[in-house]
Amino acid sequence: MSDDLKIPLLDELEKGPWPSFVKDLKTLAPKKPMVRDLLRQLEKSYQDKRGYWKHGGLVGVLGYGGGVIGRYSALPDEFPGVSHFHTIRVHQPSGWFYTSEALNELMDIWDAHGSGLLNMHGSTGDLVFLGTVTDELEPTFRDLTARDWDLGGSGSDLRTPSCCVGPARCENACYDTLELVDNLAHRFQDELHRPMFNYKFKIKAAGCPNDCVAAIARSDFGIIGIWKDNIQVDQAAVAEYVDSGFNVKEFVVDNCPTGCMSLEGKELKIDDSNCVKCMHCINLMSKALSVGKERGAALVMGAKAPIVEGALLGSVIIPFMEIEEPFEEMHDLLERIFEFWDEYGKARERIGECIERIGLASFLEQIELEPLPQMVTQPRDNPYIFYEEYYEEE
Amino acid sequence: MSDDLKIPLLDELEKGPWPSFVKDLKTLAPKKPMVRDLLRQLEKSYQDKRGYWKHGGLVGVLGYGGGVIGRYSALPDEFPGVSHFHTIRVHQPSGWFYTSEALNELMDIWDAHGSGLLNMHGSTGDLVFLGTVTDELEPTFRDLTARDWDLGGSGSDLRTPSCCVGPARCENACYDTLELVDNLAHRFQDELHRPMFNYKFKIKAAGCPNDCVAAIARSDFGIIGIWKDNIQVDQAAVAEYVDSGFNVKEFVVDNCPTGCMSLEGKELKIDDSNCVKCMHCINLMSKALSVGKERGAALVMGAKAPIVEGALLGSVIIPFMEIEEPFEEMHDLLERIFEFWDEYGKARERIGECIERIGLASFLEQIELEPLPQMVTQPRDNPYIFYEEYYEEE
Amino acid sequence: MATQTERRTDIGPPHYSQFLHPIIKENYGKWKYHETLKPGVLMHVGETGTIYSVRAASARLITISFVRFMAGLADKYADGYLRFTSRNNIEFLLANKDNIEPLIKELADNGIPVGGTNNAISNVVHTQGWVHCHSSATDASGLVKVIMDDLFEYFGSMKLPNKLRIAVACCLNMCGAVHCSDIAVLGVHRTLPRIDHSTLGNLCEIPTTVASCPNNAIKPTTIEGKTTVKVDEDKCMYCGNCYTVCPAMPLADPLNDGISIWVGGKISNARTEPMFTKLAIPYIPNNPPRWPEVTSAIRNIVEIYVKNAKPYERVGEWINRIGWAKFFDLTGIEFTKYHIDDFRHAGTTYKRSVQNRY
Amino acid sequence: MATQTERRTDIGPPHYSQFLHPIIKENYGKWKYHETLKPGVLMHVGETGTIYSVRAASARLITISFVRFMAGLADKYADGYLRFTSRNNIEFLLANKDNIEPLIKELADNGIPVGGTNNAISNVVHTQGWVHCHSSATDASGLVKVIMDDLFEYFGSMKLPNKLRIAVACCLNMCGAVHCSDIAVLGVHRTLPRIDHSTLGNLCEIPTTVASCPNNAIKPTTIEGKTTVKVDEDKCMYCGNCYTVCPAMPLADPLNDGISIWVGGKISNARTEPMFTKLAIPYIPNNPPRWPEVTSAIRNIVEIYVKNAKPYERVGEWINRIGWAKFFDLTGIEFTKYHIDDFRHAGTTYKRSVQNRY
Ligand code: SRM
Ligand code: SRM
Ligand code: SRM
Ligand code: SRM
Ligand code: SF4
Ligand code: SF4
Ligand code: SF4
Ligand code: SF4
Ligand code: SF4
Ligand code: SF4
Ligand code: SF4
Ligand code: SF4
Repeated sequence: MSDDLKIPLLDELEKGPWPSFVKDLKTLAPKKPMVRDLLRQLEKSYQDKRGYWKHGGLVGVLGYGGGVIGRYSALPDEFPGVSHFHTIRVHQPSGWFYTSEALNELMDIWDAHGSGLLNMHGSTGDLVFLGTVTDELEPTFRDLTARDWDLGGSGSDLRTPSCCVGPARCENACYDTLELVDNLAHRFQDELHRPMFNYKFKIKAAGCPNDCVAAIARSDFGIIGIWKDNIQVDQAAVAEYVDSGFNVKEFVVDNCPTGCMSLEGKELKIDDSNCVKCMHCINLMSKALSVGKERGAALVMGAKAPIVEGALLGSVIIPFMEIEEPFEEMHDLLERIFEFWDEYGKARERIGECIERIGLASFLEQIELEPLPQMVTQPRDNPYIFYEEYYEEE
Repeated sequence: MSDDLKIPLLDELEKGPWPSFVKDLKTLAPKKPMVRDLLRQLEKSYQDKRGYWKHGGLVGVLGYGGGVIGRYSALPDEFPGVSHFHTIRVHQPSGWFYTSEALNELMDIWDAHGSGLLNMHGSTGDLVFLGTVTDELEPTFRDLTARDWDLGGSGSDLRTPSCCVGPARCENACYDTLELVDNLAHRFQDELHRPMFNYKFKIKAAGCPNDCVAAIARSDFGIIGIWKDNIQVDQAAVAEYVDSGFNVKEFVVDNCPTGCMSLEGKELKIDDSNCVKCMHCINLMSKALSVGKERGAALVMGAKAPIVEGALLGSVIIPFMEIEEPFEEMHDLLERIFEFWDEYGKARERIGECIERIGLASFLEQIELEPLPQMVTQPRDNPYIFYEEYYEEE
Repeated sequence: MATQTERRTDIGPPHYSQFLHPIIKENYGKWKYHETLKPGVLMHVGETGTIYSVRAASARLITISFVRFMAGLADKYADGYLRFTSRNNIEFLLANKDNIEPLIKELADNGIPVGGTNNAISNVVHTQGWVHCHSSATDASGLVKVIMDDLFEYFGSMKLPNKLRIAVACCLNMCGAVHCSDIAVLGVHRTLPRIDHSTLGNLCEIPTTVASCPNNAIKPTTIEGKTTVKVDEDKCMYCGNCYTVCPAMPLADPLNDGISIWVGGKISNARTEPMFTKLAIPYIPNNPPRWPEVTSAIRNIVEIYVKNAKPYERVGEWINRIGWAKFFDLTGIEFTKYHIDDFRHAGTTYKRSVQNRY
Repeated sequence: MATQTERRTDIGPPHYSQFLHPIIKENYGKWKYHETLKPGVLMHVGETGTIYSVRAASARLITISFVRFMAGLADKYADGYLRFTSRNNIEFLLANKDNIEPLIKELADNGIPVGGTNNAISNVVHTQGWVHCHSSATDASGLVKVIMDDLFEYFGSMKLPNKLRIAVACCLNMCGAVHCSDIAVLGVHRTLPRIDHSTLGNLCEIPTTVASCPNNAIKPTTIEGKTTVKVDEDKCMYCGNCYTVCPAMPLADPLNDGISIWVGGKISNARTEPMFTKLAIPYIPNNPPRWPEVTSAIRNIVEIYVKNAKPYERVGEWINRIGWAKFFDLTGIEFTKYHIDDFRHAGTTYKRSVQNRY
């Protein structure tokens, strides 16, 4: 069987020191005709410099509108193994933590029902099972749920939220990213599985402004940890950094964006009223500096890739919010946002585009938030003001 | 006569230390009914909190389309002195230089034909004669031209170009602002007097990046002096600044936007390859530092006030150009620009708006200039590229 | 009488060279450096001579008497040479240093201050206002007078962190340099154009009128058989551009016209790049003749700037350093929904990072 | 067999806590600091214990065999605990420091490198490409492989000025984090959608299709009696959004599809605010299997960055400091009209000051 797997171009990708997906896939090819034909079709793509997939179709599991991406080969006769090659998005656990036991169980399920190929993980965060046929969708789902796994999002629904490792393994975490994301995923199950939004809605939670999960760039609703009070400084540890020969002045102080730090001898002074919580100093001096004690998160909304109106970064809608169980304030806020979107959004318009179209100030009004200078880089510079209050003749 | 000039509100503007236009105008009121009625109508405006001028009408001198702004009182019966109150824009000399003799002559002309009120100068730069009647336009023009004065621009024409004091009294001038502007005014007389553009077109010439004539903010075509080589440093003079107690480090070095300077003892080092010619250091140390020797100008286009598409600052279309008599390169460039505008512009669309609509790259192509990275703050960040070259099947 | 054939046209302005002081002619393009001898007095040293400039204020809206008086002073102290600056001050060009003080004294005796150099508030760039323009939402000359009366101390001294440029414009056309000033005063209309349906069809071209609106608020319509236009209330932001092209759409409204205050613009490339002015106070009612709410609002901003800025920081540079939140905090100005941009590029002003002060 | 009533739905993901190593559970939210012991090895010190993370690379497109092998290693060295990172690396969570080297060795023996921490190039965020997506203009997994083969030395070392994040996306949908990466590789179509007029009317909703175009290039039309659409050649910039909503408008074109390279984006708020990635190279033809022009273009940028940037400067921070002109100069990349933005907010990227280097 495998000796007729002639993929000379792909073979080139077995070379070199970086892990080779071709090598890995080839190990599975003898057992899995799907994998074999995937490699063969891919080889053809490499030859012809084009993909050979048809535009996805609507497939799924009963009662869910999301979680499965239909995929069919454009050349089913040539590559029957991939005539159906659907994707199942499995909702990963917060922080992408697993035990070997859990992984082995998952692999057993996927071995039984699919190609045995997968992405760990997809860009949104899901555990992506790549390649199965329509008939196997429901059985796979059954086995997954039996083991406490559920599907993630796809289509115009709440997408699988994801978060950074946060308090599980990071001293910078300003709130519990893992618990929040787990909570939101469970609180909004309906929105996750049954597309009823105008378009996709992504949530990402980062524990601090380092934003290790790209919340400000890749989520419609981003929660980014932050603190309000002063950076905690252990001056003895600062002195150790200085003594160790680490150039605190050049590397730390001089790189502070607001210039609010100074090194006096071996003592580090911070004018916290001017600190913009950029994290740089804390990053470089993990042992001496840590985030403040009054912790919470900034909420940013509207990030997305370019299609349609151009890429957007998230923009601040709440500069600081306490993030505490049972996260009711967050639930309420999200509900107000979904309501707003339902009323004002257009089909296939991301919420960031909708906010830009409606205007941030109107959006804030609709979801009942106060305008604050922290939400803008600068006040308007054009005089086109929609005055709403005026005097009337008595 | 003047005892019936009851203007209690305006009288309040005689108080205070700043020169009072009311005081000044009152001296003329007894002689000039136009001034008297102007004050009376203005008093009414102050009472009622609104202006009393009609929308301007089309008046002018023979063969000219610009230079005069028609103005009529909305209350001609109440204020007959200002029933006509047109403005004549007189083209100022480069740099607003005068002799007392020239001024007195001008005042005599204005005394003979108008209200005797004027602005020195209008925001665009003209000597603005405020207030005369239609019948006096031609006689005023005759007397002006007899004394070598001509009208400035108004309407959709080339507006009166203006320039900073430049080489006439400033050590920073990188080219001859006065001569250039005088030359352009004469070269483009037709464009100046006979509106045939889509909209107004303003030229302003500043001798260096201090831009004392606001070229980057208030001209469709701005010429801003700049140099290419190194700042000229007189180290002995630097040392004198240091010795004088002037804090060169704090005030000069630390304010350099690129951090390309350093003070070593009393010696000032400049990494000119990183200097962005901001002028700050030269401004503060006039005796020690001066602009380089390879001088010319950067050309910026498109500045304007907000109406219609929002305010614009000028943007660089040529980072560096030598500005030498007979200024032919500049003439050619302006002609290409006028041609472009004629073809691509819309009525009442400023050229800056037109460039934004067409795209800077297309504009450059049309007027035959090379795209350069100095023309942008950054390359595009969106992937919506209009690829023009592609391969065709052989 | 001049006949048609004698009529001179297209002669352009007189060549400036005939108006230049001989010292200036000689040192044209050969200046070495300058010094500010005292507020309002500059000394420019050239290769072969020195010229002293004495900068005197002017109301800009002036009379032939005023100009003749100034010309007289020029004759007396400056060999007859003077110039005007880009901010409407008058500069006497003196060869003789000893003439400086007598000139200043005679100016002072006639109520004309000298100053505006270096770290001062110079003259206010401004516009026509109720004095000559049909568009105005406020007066300009009066505002300048009361503002400079109030800030007078800063014209004749040089105690600010840097130059502070004030501009006034009486409507959104912004004939003053309002969009790039340290502090700007802008007259604003705040209610819909009052359409004169009876004359509009005759006076105005409908397509031009419709096209004039930056926000597409104007639509053609027919009222009582007459072709006219209507304005969409929700889309109009009172800019007045329709009125500029169509006299039948005036915006003046004594009750609601007034003033907005803007801050933090600059033109020079010194240190930072040129910047637009940003909204500080959306609306203050017109209160002539002395607009006390306006002058005190400006003084408040100036004083807080003086107190908090570092040497050589312009207003906008200072605000950028401390952050806008702090600016609103220090000045006590309220931040409102009006401050959040909602025009074309509004999104580019949204805060797209979590770098903030608390 | 499960009956309908037993069917479980809406259970959401399993709670993460069951997958946490006991040391992590105890120190949850109580970490004090971390150190990077060597490339790929982190030590996090908590109040009551220390956990060691060993970060191993992964192709992301993997098989059940690979995962099982990794699970086996976790059992052997990490009490069965592991996690995946936001950039698709695998982190083994070790209680026992002594297990670090044996684990690294066994990984190495199986061709799996350890690294990606601190000032390294970590794994490449990427997408499906020809492996699974209908939209792709290039492959993703192959590109990642050849790029990381080429830059391998920077994964296992920490000799860069700062982190350097690379992303690959196979079309303008940018499922990878292409819009905010230090270096990004983006698959591009460059020719018009090839409309299948015979099926379009059946397959696609015309209004949705028309509305999908960011540049209003699509208009409804009728061809040979069939309702379909036409595309305005001058307005189409090959984004592919029409194809996303309408299968009858494919863009794939083997001759002209290819790759663009982007630089200078970042996500973190460290020092500077997050930034978008900017265009460096508009087009490189697809040249599978090893895309040599792409790898050498990236290596060129990386090497020049390494040589010129100051410690802790990200790519975009470095370019902002030296200026874009210098970037093009140093890298020898040609600046073309394509680099000048012409979309919505293009004007905001025009250089509106004369501050420039020469
Ligand atoms: C699988 C995945 C790429 C991957 O290899 O990881 C993916 C794959 C697809 N994405 Fe995506 N997107 C994936 C993460 C993203 C991300 C990144 C993220 O979520 O952080 C983005 C950019 C961020 C954003 O949301 O803007 C992204 C932006 C898009 C877009 C553009 C949306 C926009 O508003 O600009 C589309 C087009 C669309 O929605 O119709 C799209 C559409 C698609 C489709 C469904 C193709 C289509 O045109 O319908 C792709 C299916 C490929 C397939 O057959 O497997 N995908 N997509 C990612 C989801 C896996 C997961 O669930 O974990
Ligand atoms: C007289 C002057 C104000 C002054 O007090 O100095 C002035 C007065 C008028 N300007 Fe202006 N503009 C004057 C300099 C400016 C400037 C400043 C400059 O040139 O540096 C600007 C802003 C810069 C610019 O060009 O964008 C300016 C931007 C406008 C605009 C808005 C144009 C735009 O594209 O945004 C209009 C409206 C229009 O053109 O229809 C306008 C229109 C007007 C009109 C003609 C009113 C109108 O709606 O038709 C005003 C006539 C008033 C009158 O009756 O006297 N004026 N106008 C200035 C000309 C004097 C001179 O020739 O020296
Ligand atoms: C006379 C005048 C030019 C003219 O042709 O009329 C002029 C003359 C000088 N300017 Fe200016 N500037 C003049 C308007 C301007 C303007 C335009 C404006 O205000 O509308 C600007 C741009 C303002 C802005 O950025 O908003 C301007 C920005 C500067 C700067 C930059 C200041 C800064 O740090 O941002 C300098 C440098 C300095 O002062 O050290 C400067 C420096 C100078 C020097 C020192 C140049 C020299 O070496 O002679 C001159 C005396 C300065 C002084 O007043 O302190 N000049 N200068 C203008 C006087 C206006 C007035 O009456 O007050
Ligand atoms: C494990 C992971 C989070 C997770 O939940 O998976 C993580 C973990 C840490 N990040 Fe991160 N970051 C992780 C993705 C990111 C991302 C997201 C991305 O790359 O897509 C970013 C934003 C990147 C950007 O700005 O474009 C990110 C920007 C940072 C930064 C800011 C660096 C900077 O100066 O701009 C730091 C600070 C530092 O490294 O000193 C940081 C620091 C850290 C620390 C030191 C935090 C800590 O104290 O534990 C962790 C080890 C860092 C390391 O790898 O050197 N982490 N980190 C992610 C590892 C990805 C990988 O496999 O390489
Ligand atoms: S975002 Fe902050 S809290 Fe989360 S892993 Fe990164 S550094 Fe830690
Ligand atoms: S967190 Fe950033 S802004 Fe704050 S002190 Fe540290 S380096 Fe400066
Ligand atoms: S712009 Fe430059 S050259 Fe002109 S007056 Fe100002 S400082 Fe002098
Ligand atoms: S001109 Fe500006 S950028 Fe150049 S050295 Fe002087 S302060 Fe620095
Ligand atoms: S700003 Fe407006 S009101 Fe004032 S002069 Fe200009 S056009 Fe007239
Ligand atoms: S005032 Fe401005 S916004 Fe209102 S209708 Fe007229 S042009 Fe349009
Ligand atoms: S980037 Fe484009 S081609 Fe690649 S997976 Fe996403 S939608 Fe498909
Ligand atoms: S490829 Fe993009 S720009 Fe071209 S027609 Fe389709 S949607 Fe419009």
